[in-house]
Amino acid sequence: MSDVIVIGAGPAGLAGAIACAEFGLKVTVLDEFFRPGGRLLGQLYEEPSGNWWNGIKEAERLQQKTKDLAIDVRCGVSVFNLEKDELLWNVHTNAGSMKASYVLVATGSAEYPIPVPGWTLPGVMSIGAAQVMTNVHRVQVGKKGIIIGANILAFAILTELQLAGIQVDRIVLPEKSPISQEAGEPEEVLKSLLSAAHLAPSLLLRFGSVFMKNGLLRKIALNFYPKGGMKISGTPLQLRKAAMEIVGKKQVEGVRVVDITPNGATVPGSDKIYEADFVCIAGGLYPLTEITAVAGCPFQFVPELGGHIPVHSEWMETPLQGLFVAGNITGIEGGKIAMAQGTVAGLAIVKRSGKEAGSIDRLLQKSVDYVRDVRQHAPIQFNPGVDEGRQTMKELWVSKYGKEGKVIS
Amino acid sequence: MNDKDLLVCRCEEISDEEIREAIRQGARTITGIKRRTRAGMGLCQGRTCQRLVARILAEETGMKPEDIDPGTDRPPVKPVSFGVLGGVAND
Amino acid sequence: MTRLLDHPILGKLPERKAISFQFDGKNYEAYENETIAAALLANGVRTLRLHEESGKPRGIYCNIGHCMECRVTVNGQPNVRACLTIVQQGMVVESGKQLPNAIKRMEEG
Amino acid sequence: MTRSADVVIIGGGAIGTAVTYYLAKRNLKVIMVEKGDIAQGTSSKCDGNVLIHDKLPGYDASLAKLSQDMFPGLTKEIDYDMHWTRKGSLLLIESQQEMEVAKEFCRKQQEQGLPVRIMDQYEVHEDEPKLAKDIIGGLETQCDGSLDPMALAYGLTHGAQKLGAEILTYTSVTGIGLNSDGSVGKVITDKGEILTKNVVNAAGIWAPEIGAMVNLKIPIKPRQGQILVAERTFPVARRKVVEFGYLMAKFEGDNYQRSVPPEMVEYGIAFVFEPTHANNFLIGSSRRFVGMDITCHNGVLKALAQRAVRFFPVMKDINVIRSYAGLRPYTPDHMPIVSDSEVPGFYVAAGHEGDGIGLSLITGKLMTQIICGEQTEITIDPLRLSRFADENVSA
Repeated sequence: MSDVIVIGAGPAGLAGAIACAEFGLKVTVLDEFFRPGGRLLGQLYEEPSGNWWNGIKEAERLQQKTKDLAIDVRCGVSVFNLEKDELLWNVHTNAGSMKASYVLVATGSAEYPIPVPGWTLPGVMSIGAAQVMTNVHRVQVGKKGIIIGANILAFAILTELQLAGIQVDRIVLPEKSPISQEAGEPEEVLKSLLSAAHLAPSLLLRFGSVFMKNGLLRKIALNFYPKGGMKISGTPLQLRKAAMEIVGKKQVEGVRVVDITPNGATVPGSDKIYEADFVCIAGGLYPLTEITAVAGCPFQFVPELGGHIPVHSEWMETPLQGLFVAGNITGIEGGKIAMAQGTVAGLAIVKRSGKEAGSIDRLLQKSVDYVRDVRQHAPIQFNPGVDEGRQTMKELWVSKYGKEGKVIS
Repeated sequence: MNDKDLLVCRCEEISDEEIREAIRQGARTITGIKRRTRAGMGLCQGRTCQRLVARILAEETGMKPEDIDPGTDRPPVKPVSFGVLGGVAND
Repeated sequence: MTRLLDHPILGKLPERKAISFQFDGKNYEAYENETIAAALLANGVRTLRLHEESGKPRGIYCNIGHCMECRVTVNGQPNVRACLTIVQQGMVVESGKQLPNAIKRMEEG
Repeated sequence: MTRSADVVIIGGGAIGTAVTYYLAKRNLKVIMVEKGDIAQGTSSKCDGNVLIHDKLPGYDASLAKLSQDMFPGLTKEIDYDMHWTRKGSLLLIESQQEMEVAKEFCRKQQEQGLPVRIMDQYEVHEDEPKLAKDIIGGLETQCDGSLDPMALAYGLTHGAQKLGAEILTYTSVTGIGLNSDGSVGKVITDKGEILTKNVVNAAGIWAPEIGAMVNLKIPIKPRQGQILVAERTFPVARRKVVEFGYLMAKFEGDNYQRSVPPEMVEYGIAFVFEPTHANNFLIGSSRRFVGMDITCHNGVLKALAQRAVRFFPVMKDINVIRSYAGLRPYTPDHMPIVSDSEVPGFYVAAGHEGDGIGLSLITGKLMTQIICGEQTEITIDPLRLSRFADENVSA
């Protein structure tokens, strides 16, 4: 029987497993995908420093470490229930049930869809699906595609599609609605793109991202924003166009697009159909928390971290004895931060297991500080309010469970 | 439900209009909408549509996002066969 | 759709053994360690099932096992996720079919 | 905001909405108060059985048949689709010993004019081809049916509203005011008071809490049941299918033990299969006293799945996509309470254990007749709350 079961073999899960195994704990890692690495497997972008962040290499490095430490990484395993009996956590999977004193849930995130009429047609996929098909499976997702939704993830993956020689005809916004919310308002989109200025070098540098911080100037800029859009390494970003419908009989054949005003209102009679054989919907990410929910973990609504998330301390510990969380399940951030959080969770498990009395407190505190450090220098910020969100969760924890984190059940 | 409708729940093919109708009939939670329309009862158990339903509910009722209690997650969080769940898969 | 054998950053794909499998009665070529969804897409097949109730065509959506849209029948075992399942030599895959709705007909009848 | 009504009904489940609907049909001014959403309690955590096959011959079966025969017309009457189907039900017989008891059970029900018959091994497999081969027979009840339990409550609410009933959801009852003579004077809620002479306590497992407001002891205990939800799939069986063995264990008490693994007895597992209009099916049932806990316990889910595969091996490859747990309002003698009480104007309609959906309509009708002082369609002596008064019943 293992001491620790890690659910999710992404950056957070693998880092957590490695931290535990380095202190001699017996660890099993479970993941549904057929290869470990999680969202790392699709990541490939150029950092401000000019070198490339290659997620696949990163995943291979972590995987090698798990081999060196004899960590049992099992892929193709789906966890369907997590329940505690008197002492041990019971993890129920499609490959049988297993028990352990400690469980680290690192199931990451899922993508927000933005429904568009016709979006159930084959050929319509989330932008993450196109990323995985391109970088992991090395299969072209189509000849000519259109991306609906302009956000950081969309730009990062756009570059990856272009690198793979896949033509992305244009990026347009979704139609403004209670579902798409800010994603359908050109001004809001432009404001959110400011934190990705370095990622879309050609376009926004010409606008001068500092210059655009002022709301009024943004409005003026949008009024003069060319209908044909500004090119991002060849693909026009059309902030004044919205996708009304995805057309096609048996699969995607095109997208009906209309002009929109700076605040997202559609201009009647301005619709055109642009040909495409695939469509990517980029709605952003939200934490995938279902396993901690069935385990009975208390939740808290923190909008900056992605909504309802499991309550946890800076040591990545939840109020349930032996249950830990790390990575995008605690709030949407980049892969490096997920790894740093995984290490904190691993060291916190080592501390709770009483394995390494001496140096563990110092190492644990260092790893917590490291998370903050990585966050400061993160090239991508998925949500501008993430620091505030982390602070809210920390204060909630201290107020409810005290600094050390007394555990309730 | 014609093709021009906007499908919010892909698994059960439930449109945003059917969701608004459920709210007009008194649903105030994601579970209340699910029970009236089946949105969220499919194989993905709301992983795709639940947060979209929450946004429609907030807009229709003026409720603040933090006041909308999310749907309830229940095992199995991923589909599992009767054979595996019952431990009779292999014989 | 073609396979991306070379990539400016990710480099050349390592040599992989070709294998064959069946989808809805036709033979297709795949490579070792490819998922059913990827192999079918490489052969230009996007539709993996028909919606059980409406019969409308469906294909992959999330491609990482969350949305359940890509479910197919593999060697008689129904509702296997094509985006997570690796193709094996001689695998028999069938697309998901529209189902007759006995209860509803009973109500209409 | 003070309101007034001829009758206030507390509870918006299948029972509460049925009582509200039938009272509204008598164009009485009725107000239904529900602390959450319609059908938020047990009525959304059950299956939709409307059965007589599990009722002891005699009063039980007659009450159930009266209620069952009200369903066919209801859909048209309230113009709301509740997915009612009446294809009969099948009790599965596993052993010769069970067959003997089933034959006797069937004879008594036939004497009472109920459309039941014994099926031999050939007939039962022809009726349901996917059944496990070793099933030796069945007891068919041609008049049994089922529907969507939530749609029943929504439909009855819709019907009642059309007849002028006022529905107050998300409104909690905090007290009941009595007049100086001890009779009901008003219902106090967190959204204001409602003056009324008549209150119907249809609060299900919360009925004891409401009863305590007029210091009445209502011996209802929550008895948990868990249900598995299958995915949309090919038809496994065309109608309600239940194991007979469980009923025997229930009626025969200790001198009959099914030959089943211990957890089946510990969790009170009884195979219940119900196809739904959504082209999937529900698998029940379990019985445990765990207080108000409605979380799903993996051990129970496993036992339910095991029992299902035992009767329909083809389910081995079908997926479970959901489970849920509900709390049946259980009374010591397995009979519901449909009755007045020592407190004038305070009525009780609760305690239906597993039959709340099936007995909802007759409960609505009987409660209307009681309140209107009319002769009830069937004697309600076995349903009186006072039956618990003499023994010192611990709730």
